[in-house]
Amino acid sequence: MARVVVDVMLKPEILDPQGQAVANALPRLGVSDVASVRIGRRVEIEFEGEADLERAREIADKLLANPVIEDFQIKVEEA
Amino acid sequence: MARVVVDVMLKPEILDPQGQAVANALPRLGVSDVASVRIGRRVEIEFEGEADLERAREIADKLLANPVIEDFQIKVEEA
Amino acid sequence: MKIGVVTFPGSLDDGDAARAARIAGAETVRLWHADPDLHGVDAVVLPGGFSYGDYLRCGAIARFAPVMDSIKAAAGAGLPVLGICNGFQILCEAHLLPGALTRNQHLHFRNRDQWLRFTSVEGVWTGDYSEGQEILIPVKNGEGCYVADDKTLDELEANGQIVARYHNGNPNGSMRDIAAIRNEAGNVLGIMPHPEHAVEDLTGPSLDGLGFFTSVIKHIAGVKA
Amino acid sequence: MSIDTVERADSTPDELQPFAELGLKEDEYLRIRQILGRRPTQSELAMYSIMWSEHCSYKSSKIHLKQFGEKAPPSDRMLAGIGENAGVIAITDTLAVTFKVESHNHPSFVEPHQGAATGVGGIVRDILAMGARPVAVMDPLRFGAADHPDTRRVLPGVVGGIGGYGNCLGLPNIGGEVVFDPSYQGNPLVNALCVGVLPADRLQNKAAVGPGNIVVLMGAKTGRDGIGGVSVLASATFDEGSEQRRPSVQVGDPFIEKLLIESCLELYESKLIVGVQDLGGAGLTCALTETAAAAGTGMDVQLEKVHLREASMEPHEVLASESQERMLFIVEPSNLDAVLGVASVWGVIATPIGTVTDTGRVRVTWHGETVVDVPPGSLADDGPVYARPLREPADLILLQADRAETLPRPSTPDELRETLLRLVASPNLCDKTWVTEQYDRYVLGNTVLAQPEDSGIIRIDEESGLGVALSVDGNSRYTRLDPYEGAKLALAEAFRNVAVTGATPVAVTDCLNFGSPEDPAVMWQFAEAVRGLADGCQELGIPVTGGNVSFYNQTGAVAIHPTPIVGVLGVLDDVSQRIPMGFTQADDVLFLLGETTAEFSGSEWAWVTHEHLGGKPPRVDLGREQTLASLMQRASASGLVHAAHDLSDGGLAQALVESALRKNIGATVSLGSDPFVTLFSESASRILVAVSVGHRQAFEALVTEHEIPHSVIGVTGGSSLVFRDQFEIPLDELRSAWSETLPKLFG
Ligand SMILES: Nc1ncnc2c1ncn2[C@@H]1O[C@H](COP(=O)(O)OP(=O)(O)O)[C@@H](O)[C@H]1O
Ligand SMILES: [Mg+2]
Repeated sequence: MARVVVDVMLKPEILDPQGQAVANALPRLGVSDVASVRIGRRVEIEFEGEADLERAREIADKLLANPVIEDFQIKVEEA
Repeated sequence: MARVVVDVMLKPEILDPQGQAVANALPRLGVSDVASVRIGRRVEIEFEGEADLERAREIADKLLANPVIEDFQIKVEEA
Repeated sequence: MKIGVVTFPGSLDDGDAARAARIAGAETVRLWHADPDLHGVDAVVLPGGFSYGDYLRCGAIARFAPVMDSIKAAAGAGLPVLGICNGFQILCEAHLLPGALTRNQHLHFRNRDQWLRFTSVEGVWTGDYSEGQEILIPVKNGEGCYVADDKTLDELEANGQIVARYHNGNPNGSMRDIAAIRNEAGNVLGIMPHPEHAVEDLTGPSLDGLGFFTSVIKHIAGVKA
Repeated sequence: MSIDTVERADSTPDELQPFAELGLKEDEYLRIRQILGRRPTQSELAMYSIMWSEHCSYKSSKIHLKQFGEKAPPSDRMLAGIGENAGVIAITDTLAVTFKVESHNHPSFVEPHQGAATGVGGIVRDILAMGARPVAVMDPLRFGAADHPDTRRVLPGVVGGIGGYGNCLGLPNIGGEVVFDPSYQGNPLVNALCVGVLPADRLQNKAAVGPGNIVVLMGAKTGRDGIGGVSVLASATFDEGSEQRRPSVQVGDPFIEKLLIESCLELYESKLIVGVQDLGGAGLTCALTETAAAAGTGMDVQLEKVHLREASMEPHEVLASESQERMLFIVEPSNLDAVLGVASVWGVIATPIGTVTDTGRVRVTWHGETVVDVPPGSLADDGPVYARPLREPADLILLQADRAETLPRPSTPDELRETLLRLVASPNLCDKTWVTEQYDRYVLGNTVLAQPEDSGIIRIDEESGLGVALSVDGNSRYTRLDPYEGAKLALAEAFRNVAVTGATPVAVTDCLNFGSPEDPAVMWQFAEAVRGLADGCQELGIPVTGGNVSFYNQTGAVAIHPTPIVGVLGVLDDVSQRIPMGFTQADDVLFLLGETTAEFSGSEWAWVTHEHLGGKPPRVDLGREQTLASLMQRASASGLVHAAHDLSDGGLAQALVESALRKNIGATVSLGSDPFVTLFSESASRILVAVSVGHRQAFEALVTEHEIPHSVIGVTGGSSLVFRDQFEIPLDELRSAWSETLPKLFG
């Protein structure tokens, strides 16, 4: 078993209402030194055999990320 | 400016219908060697000054993750 | 007899909850999320909607509102609190009720008229119903799937804290078909479907939702008497 | 790169400008130079290119749309009409209603979820800008073939976007349409309608009156959303390394919009503002120039005060940004603090960005340098106007000659039964619950009827029971066959859907979705459709109060079917008298009102069984529609009718199925001498009515008094649809045929 992690984040120029809402809530927790919060998806793909980066990239591209508004990064994670 | 990343994932025993849906769609893309897919949240927090791990842990604990269903991991990310 | 309805930024069914309380015979008081003063109300409703956009997790941000500190304290002292939909989510996030509400298993928002069956009518919000009674009220949510670990679920069941279950189909995948639960003391109730949308012939599928409001009114009258 | 200022423009008159890339014609560009007496700055060029675009200027449609005003019956009920953000109709001495339908087709194809979501957001702000509280939305949708892979991508996204935004905003969705046709394959249509209610004396105005008044921008921060042409501007000439600054899609934040709604209503109630305009397409450019032009004033704007999402934005981008969830207010200086106070209670950003002047110029500075100095009317009102060439499509005569009435028809009971089941399961006629379950219909607690009823009905006064009924309709196959009659048929259907509930239709809105106006055949279809709709409204005596035009809905040279969507608004004095569509009890007598003739061209039957489109659409008789409407008003007021359902796509068969499945009450029906025609013809102006036995005579008398042809076709009851001497289908079998189609296709 091997794990590939795909991090999908909104492109920097795209509005991120989620991150915005969290950032706005922080002062109520007494936190004031945070400049910004962005929220995306973390996708963990477990392969049955070897971690297949190419495969994962294809999956990310077709299924996990919306290329119009999102970018993604892929990495193999050590078990 | 420094960035802390909080990865929030559903606990393993909690059903993840979104991950399931992706896993179910994979055979249609010709992918058959994936054992499972889990989808969680990736939260990027930019601090104005130094990356404050303790602060981030507190935010994660109180706000970003719900301990009933989720676990989280924190790391400082190099710029 | 005063029932308070809280408005958070993004609350949507606050007007409906107030209307239902009014139809049931209560005076209603609108409570504002940023104001910790409960204005002497005899019961509180946390209404449906998308507080703070329901971004991050439903109810996760709302629970930090100043009014919630007061509600938590008052609930501990026995104040009746009803959380409907988003209100239920907030109650769980605030640890006034156990468990959590997660994404519907089919991943869609779903709005339909839903049958529920009461499994326990102990507690201050359900006195006007009877055990085994079936009611038809609207359900509408994207994250209404109740989850908790087995131990919690067993305890809820053993204590009679599961108030109602989905009947004739589970609209969101909730564990053990849970639609509504209460705390041990019986004064805090969370329900995913919307009783406040079933209080008038013209606008709802039934009048079955009115009982929650009439129950608490009777309860309060009893306490005051 | 330095900013292109007015001063610089003066000193570099010959600098090449990418006007063509921005969609401006050379003569349009020369006119801009003439208006300004110099070359435009980069910001000004951006502003003109947007404001003079088809989308904002209506340059191809203007001369046709005039008819709506000219032919409209004079009415003192209309408090605001075409040209305002939305039309406003007084429905009592103190209450008014405003409604409008708008398209968001292109953004929804690029990014279905966000495109559709922001479509809802945009139309809601139009309603809000009139001073109204939005109370409901509707969503007429068109997709390519139901089983096409692209539809599988687009439809769930669109539906999720509409639901996600509307639900989060707390607006009940009370109706719409889901229509599949291959002509929309590369060009789905996402139209959105919003209706709002206001005390008549709270009507708002967009005019930026009163020199010295403050211009306040409220709502979301401004980012690089939807800056299409303008990035071309940046990359084409001035800035080499800007490829990555592609136009970005607009992403909506319904939570902010909800806060904006509550803030606006509080500002209106406290009379804290003198003018308001929403920011939609063309963003600040449109809001600034339209408000100044409407008042005949000018404006000085310090653009750097606008809160930005990205610090690196340049002035032309700030002016062109289509970031969502923003409103512009004109505020007297003495009220400024109160306005900012309201914003902060609700947690929205509000920023004074300029002042109203009496200069007749909109001047925009950026950190002290003047980047814009224009007469606002030249952008808002005096854009180019074209009388584009029109030509009847070359294939129309042949198309009309190819009549569906000559196609082979089913005749045996078994064939008829099979045809009926096939039709109810077809994507256009099947159950739309898969879609509509994703929409909240209950929020606000005033929804009296919603999908799948003929109209959505919203109670607007809890005391008196006053309510409004709304329906949106449009059959583009009919319009393809005859745009003039097709537009009238769309109007007739929406009108009838409102009327069957017992409501009195009072006003019309429309969204005209067409191909390229530069194609004379498309332009002809457009002109004919507008003429048909305007004539129809004149005949019915109800005005078009507003709407929207969407051109360029085509893939390559192939245009979509011409698709005028018509929305009709009706009034019910007491919503408790509304007539629902579903049979309510057994043993009611079924009346079929209207005349049925063999009309199959453009029908669902011809399409589903023969993939045929040809001939001429059904005849439309608006006088008959009106008579039916007054009959239904009388019947509802006197409580004579238990259920009524209009006949449209799929004919009587479909109407019976829908009325029976609503509450699971069957019927037994006689089909007369030609069962096929009786079941599947799509003749217009017909209604199926269920009346209790005790009211049969009274109702029959009323029908006769109205001189409406009618017949008693059967009775309700049982658990099947029984067609005497023909065939019978159990309701369970009907329900599975009807309801399994969309779940099978979309999961
Ligand atoms: N996209 C949609 N959103 C909301 N309601 C819809 C949608 N599509 C269809 N409906 C509803 O489903 C019902 C049936 O639609 P349709 O067959 O087009 O009605 P009709 O033919 O009477 O105009 C109507 O109540 C309509 O409002
Ligand atoms: Mg209809």
